Amino acid sequence: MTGSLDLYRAMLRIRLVEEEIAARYAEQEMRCPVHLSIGQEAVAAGVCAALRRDDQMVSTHRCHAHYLAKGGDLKAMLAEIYGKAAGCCGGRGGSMHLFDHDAGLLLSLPIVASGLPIAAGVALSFAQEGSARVAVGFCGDGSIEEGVFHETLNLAAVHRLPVLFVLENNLYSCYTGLGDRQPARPFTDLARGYAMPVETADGNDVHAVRAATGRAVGRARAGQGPTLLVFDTYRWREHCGPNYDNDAGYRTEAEFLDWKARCPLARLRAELVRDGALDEAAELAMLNAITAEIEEAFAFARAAPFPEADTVAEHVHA
Amino acid sequence: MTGSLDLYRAMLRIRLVEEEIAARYAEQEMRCPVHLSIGQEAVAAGVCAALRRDDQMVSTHRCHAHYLAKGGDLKAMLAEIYGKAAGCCGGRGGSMHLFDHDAGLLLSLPIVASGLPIAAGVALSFAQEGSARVAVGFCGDGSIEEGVFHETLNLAAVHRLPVLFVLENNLYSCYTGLGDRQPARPFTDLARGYAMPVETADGNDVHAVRAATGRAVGRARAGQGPTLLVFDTYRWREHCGPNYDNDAGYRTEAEFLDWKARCPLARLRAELVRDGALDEAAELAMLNAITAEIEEAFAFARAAPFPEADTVAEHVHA
Amino acid sequence: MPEPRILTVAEALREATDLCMRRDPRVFVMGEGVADPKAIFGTTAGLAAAHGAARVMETPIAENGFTGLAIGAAMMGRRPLIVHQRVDFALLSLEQLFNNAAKLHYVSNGRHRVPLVVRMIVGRGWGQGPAHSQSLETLFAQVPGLKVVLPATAREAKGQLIAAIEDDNPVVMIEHRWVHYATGAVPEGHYTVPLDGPRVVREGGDVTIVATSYMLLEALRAAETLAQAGIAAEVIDLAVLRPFVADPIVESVRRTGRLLCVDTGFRRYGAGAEIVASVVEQALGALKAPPVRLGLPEHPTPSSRALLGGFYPTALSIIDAAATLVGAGPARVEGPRAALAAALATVPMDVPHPTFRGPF
Amino acid sequence: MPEPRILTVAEALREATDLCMRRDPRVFVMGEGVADPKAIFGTTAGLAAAHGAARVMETPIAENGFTGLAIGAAMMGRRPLIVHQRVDFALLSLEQLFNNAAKLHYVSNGRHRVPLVVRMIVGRGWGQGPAHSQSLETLFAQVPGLKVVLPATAREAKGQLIAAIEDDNPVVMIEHRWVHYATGAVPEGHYTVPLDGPRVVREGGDVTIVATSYMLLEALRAAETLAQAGIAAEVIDLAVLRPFVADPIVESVRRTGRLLCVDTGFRRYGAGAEIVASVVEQALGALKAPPVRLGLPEHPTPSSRALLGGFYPTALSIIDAAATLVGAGPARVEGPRAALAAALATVPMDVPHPTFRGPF
Ligand SMILES: Cc1ncc(C[n+]2csc(CCOP(=O)(O)OP(=O)(O)O)c2C)c(N)n1
Ligand SMILES: Cc1ncc(C[n+]2csc(CCOP(=O)(O)OP(=O)(O)O)c2C)c(N)n1
Ligand SMILES: [Mg+2]
Ligand SMILES: [Mg+2]
Repeated sequence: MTGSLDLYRAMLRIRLVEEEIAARYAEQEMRCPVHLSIGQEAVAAGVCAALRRDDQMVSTHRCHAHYLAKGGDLKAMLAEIYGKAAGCCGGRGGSMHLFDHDAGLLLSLPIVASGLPIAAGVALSFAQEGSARVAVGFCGDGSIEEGVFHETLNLAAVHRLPVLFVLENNLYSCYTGLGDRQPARPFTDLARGYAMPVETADGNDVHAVRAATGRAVGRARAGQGPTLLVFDTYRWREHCGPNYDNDAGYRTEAEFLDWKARCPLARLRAELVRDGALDEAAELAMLNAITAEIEEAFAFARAAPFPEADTVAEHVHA
Repeated sequence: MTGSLDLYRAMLRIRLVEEEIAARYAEQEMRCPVHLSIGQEAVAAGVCAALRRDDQMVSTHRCHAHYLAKGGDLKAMLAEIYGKAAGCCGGRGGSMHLFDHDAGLLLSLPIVASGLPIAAGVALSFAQEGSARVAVGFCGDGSIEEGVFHETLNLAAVHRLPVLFVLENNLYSCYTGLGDRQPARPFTDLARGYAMPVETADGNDVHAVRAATGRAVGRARAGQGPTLLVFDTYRWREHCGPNYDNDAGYRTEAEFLDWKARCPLARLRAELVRDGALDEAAELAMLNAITAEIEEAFAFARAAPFPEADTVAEHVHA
Repeated sequence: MPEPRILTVAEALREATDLCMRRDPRVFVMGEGVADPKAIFGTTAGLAAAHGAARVMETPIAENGFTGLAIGAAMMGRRPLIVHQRVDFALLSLEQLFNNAAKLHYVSNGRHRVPLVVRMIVGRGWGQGPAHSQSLETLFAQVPGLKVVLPATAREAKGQLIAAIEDDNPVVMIEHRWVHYATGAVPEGHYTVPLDGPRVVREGGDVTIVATSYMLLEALRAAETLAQAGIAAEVIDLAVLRPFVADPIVESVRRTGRLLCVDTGFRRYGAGAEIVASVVEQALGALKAPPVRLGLPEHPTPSSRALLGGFYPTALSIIDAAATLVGAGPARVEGPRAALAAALATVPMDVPHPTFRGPF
Repeated sequence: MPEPRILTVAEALREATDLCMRRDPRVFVMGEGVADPKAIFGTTAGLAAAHGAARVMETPIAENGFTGLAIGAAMMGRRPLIVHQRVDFALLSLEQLFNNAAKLHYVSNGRHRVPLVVRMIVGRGWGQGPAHSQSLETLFAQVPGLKVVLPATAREAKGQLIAAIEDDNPVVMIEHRWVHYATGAVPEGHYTVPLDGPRVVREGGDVTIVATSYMLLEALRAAETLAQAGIAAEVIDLAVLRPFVADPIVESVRRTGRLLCVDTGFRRYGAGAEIVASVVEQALGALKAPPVRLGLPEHPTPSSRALLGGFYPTALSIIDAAATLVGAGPARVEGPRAALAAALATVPMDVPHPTFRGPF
């Protein structure tokens, strides 16, 4: 059972990896789109803390945090973003296709909501095998506008599949706010159309996220079917790329600062310090360990060889 | 304002047209699939009684009743089913493509739920033109399983379009019952996901259908946006074709008899007789008038010429 | 030796599915109506009773959703077979099929596999109309990562479906509704017909006729009549549109010098275009006359039979095209052609003709 | 006479849209991001400010839904222009596009009209990957009732989009992302470039090169270099894949005797196949050598630039194919080819090359 310190380490690791990607992106060696998760770390860490390694998740274009929180290999992730042969996709997918099947991040897909029925299908395979594993499908607030989100919830509900749909609401789809895309109503009402249990929590409170996920996982393992989980959070940087874009005109600096003040890491850190679970020395040690790992991983990814050009036509068919 | 007698006439006309199609289908002169509406007449008659002629409806594969109730031309309908040049589609569409734009039945489509976003688009055109007309999209209980149903409700809700979504729940999609396709929950819960007003009524009670539709039309004309209407009813005959199929194994004779006992026509007739609005003579006159019209229309459709073979490549492009 | 077992293609497909489900517990069937009384034109008849509802899953009307569901299950090692009652409905599932099923093995550098079979049926006849009659085989055939097969005869249909279910790749099987009626001798038990390219069905030296699906049956009927007129047509069943293999066709055209392609779908941008282009690239010099393509014209399918007279290629139009191609005057084919025309005229054109049901 | 006005294709498309919106109040724009700060790669920049949110409608992420919405509005006489930021996303809307938009005029016997424009963009470069880079033009081109146009140069792009918006039929415009950067002289004001077939862009007697979209720019660059080597290439912009018109191509091949097709999408089942088939049907005798087709190979688009070296046809591969086709030894093109190769090598291959931006 993951302790608060482990949760903090997981979130800090995600934050530092993403910030290093942002810092190095201008070098133009990571030549693919990157959708950073900075600000949304608590959802990834909290959800994964409630899962077993052999549970399988399907993620989206914004998959870095999910991949890392589930235990995905950091070197394989960075090598992929650098387009190298050692990348998890051998350089064929880039940042939006991260996966580490062994760690339980089965798949990430760049098409909005496209991974949701696949997550339900993974759950179907668990049900058919009589295993107690659960599947998780991540989606953003934009994903629920795609018809396939609804087809999937209905399919999962009618077949009582062991799958969790994790709705990460960060208020925007690219540069368009919720109000321009959906009527105002609680997201929890979406679940009623499928007679599906729903859990909702502050997406920046990792404990709340873990607890809500734990309840859903319990139901799924007990054969009680799917759950919709709704977590409100916020993307700090631009939709795609390393920069801040509060000046772009679609959202305000004030809104950003308001959410930044509710930083999921700062929140847990304060608690750890208050409880004496984290002192300066321990924090420094943690920071150094993570930084060392990240530096080593970047060094590996940058030095790693590119795939051989003549392998490009391989693996079209199994 | 349509009176009860007119409502009864409208339903009786639909019933008799459908029964005549069923009776003559074995002649193999109507060489296209037919999805009869016998048993569901009250929804069509009640909805259309609350509409103006210039309101526009989009229907489904089961479109006969909607077409007739909205005032579609009977001869053009039968000629279409007979594959004749005088058909509303010139013989190009058959029974699933009925339309009569002037009467306000803009379109029928054979693909489940495919007409719903089109109905919303018609409403969008009304909104853009600042007209007070409303659009209606019909759908069955199977249609709500298609993602586009949900995409459309969300689009209509966020843009507050003057459109009614009429959900005709007859418990089955072809030969598959609701329980095999959806979790148990009130259909009205579907509307909550879109913060959309919902009206529900006994689909075999034409007054209730009309009243519910009237409320929704009122909101739409007043610029208050879309409504989901849910009407429970029952298809008496086989999904596609002229016969009864209670012996096919997917539903019971008892269930059918139970619904037959709640025949929407018998119900209104009893009321009319009780209120002295319909005596034997009047009923006989009504019956004769409708029968005469139907016989004339069938005679017309049977005698009408087929389209010229060499016109087949016309109208690919406008 | 025992009487050969004559089955329809529909029965052969049912038998293939049942056999694979018995051999491999990972195989399951999913779709709208797979367990209903009509059982997908009989092709899934009895499977729910034999294998249970969990392995013959009715689905909601959600083509895109259940396609994704099948992909997820397949990635985890299950072997789903999904069915669409019309190709027209499958259009709703192309995002899953093209972006995911077709690409996951490639983008995962070979780690993921999607052993998925997607059956879809081409409607024809009885006033089907424009949105219940599309074939669209080159739409699927152009996507790398998919395999695309169009069965035409019973023995092959069974073997091709078994091969598809046992294949580790996503396989799209496009079945023409009228092919379901075709009969032929079908071996008992397990065998496969590999999904590896065209197959010479009838040998001849005068003209090479390449056809798929129902048009193969029309072509075979035409070849018989042509033979009576002394014209020897070699008939090739393209069968597998992806992976595309031209060699047997090129080789045949090198001998005949004449190529006639008959598409089940549209002529424009059809499989015939790829066949002609591939042949001229490799055997331009062998062509004694310009290749000819038949296929559907450039408009939707009207419902009324009065408008369909010239819509579908027929044995007669194939005969005429082949005769012209070999430079035979109308006189030469006139007799046998007239006899065939008379036989065909006995049945309305919007139902399948008994003499096209084989046995093949 | 005044300096010609040089615009990018993106600016030309923006100008065309703005102009049509000013001329016709029924025209409106709808899609994901049409009113956001990125404004569909600038092609809708400023339109929301100029015409209001009601005419430049942001939509939910619901490609199938808003396509149906546009069809309904178009049937009622409005003139919607919808945009997909990638062709890959448009796959979700094919049921609406193929079954409804393309067929409603036909099935209503000419009574319904669907004056709809669907813009979609082909991604390339910067590691786009397999599901953000598909072109799939023949997927759309095979459906009767649609018109399909692929702009390549600025003047034509503006005129083609105006023609599309004023057309009473559904028109699919497939825009290559790198074509957006191409510049050219663009007339002020209203004019149309009819959607009626290919256009000879450069005259030459040795070989006919037919290309579309970004490949036209590569072909033109190749033709320049070929000219330096004394090889006169006639370059034809296919531009409109549906309705398909072969005549100018056939006519050109009658003169050159040699045909080279360069597809922006897949080579297999690509537009080149239809072109080659149509040419041999009409002008087999004129061919001095087997036609050659270039296009994308039969695998998905990998993300890493290390794997993309041979994926896309380039001016260099076009030069090599053309030289071989006209029987010119490597020696003859060597010099100019080397110079071009050197120029190209100065820029990474996953970003568009400045010398391919025109002005054309
Ligand atoms: C089907 C489809 N449509 C559009 C896009 C373009 N797109 C990429 S990410 C994105 C935003 C999705 O928003 P959300 O689901 O809220 O995820 P977030 O980016 O906020 O994490 C869009 C529209 C896409 N990838 N797929
Ligand atoms: C996209 C699509 N999938 C499947 C079908 C086949 N189909 C025709 S009618 C029908 C049943 C629809 O049920 P419902 O919406 O309840 O309408 P009802 O027939 O009961 O009136 C189905 C599945 C279709 N026409 N379109
Ligand atoms: Mg979001
Ligand atoms: Mg129903």
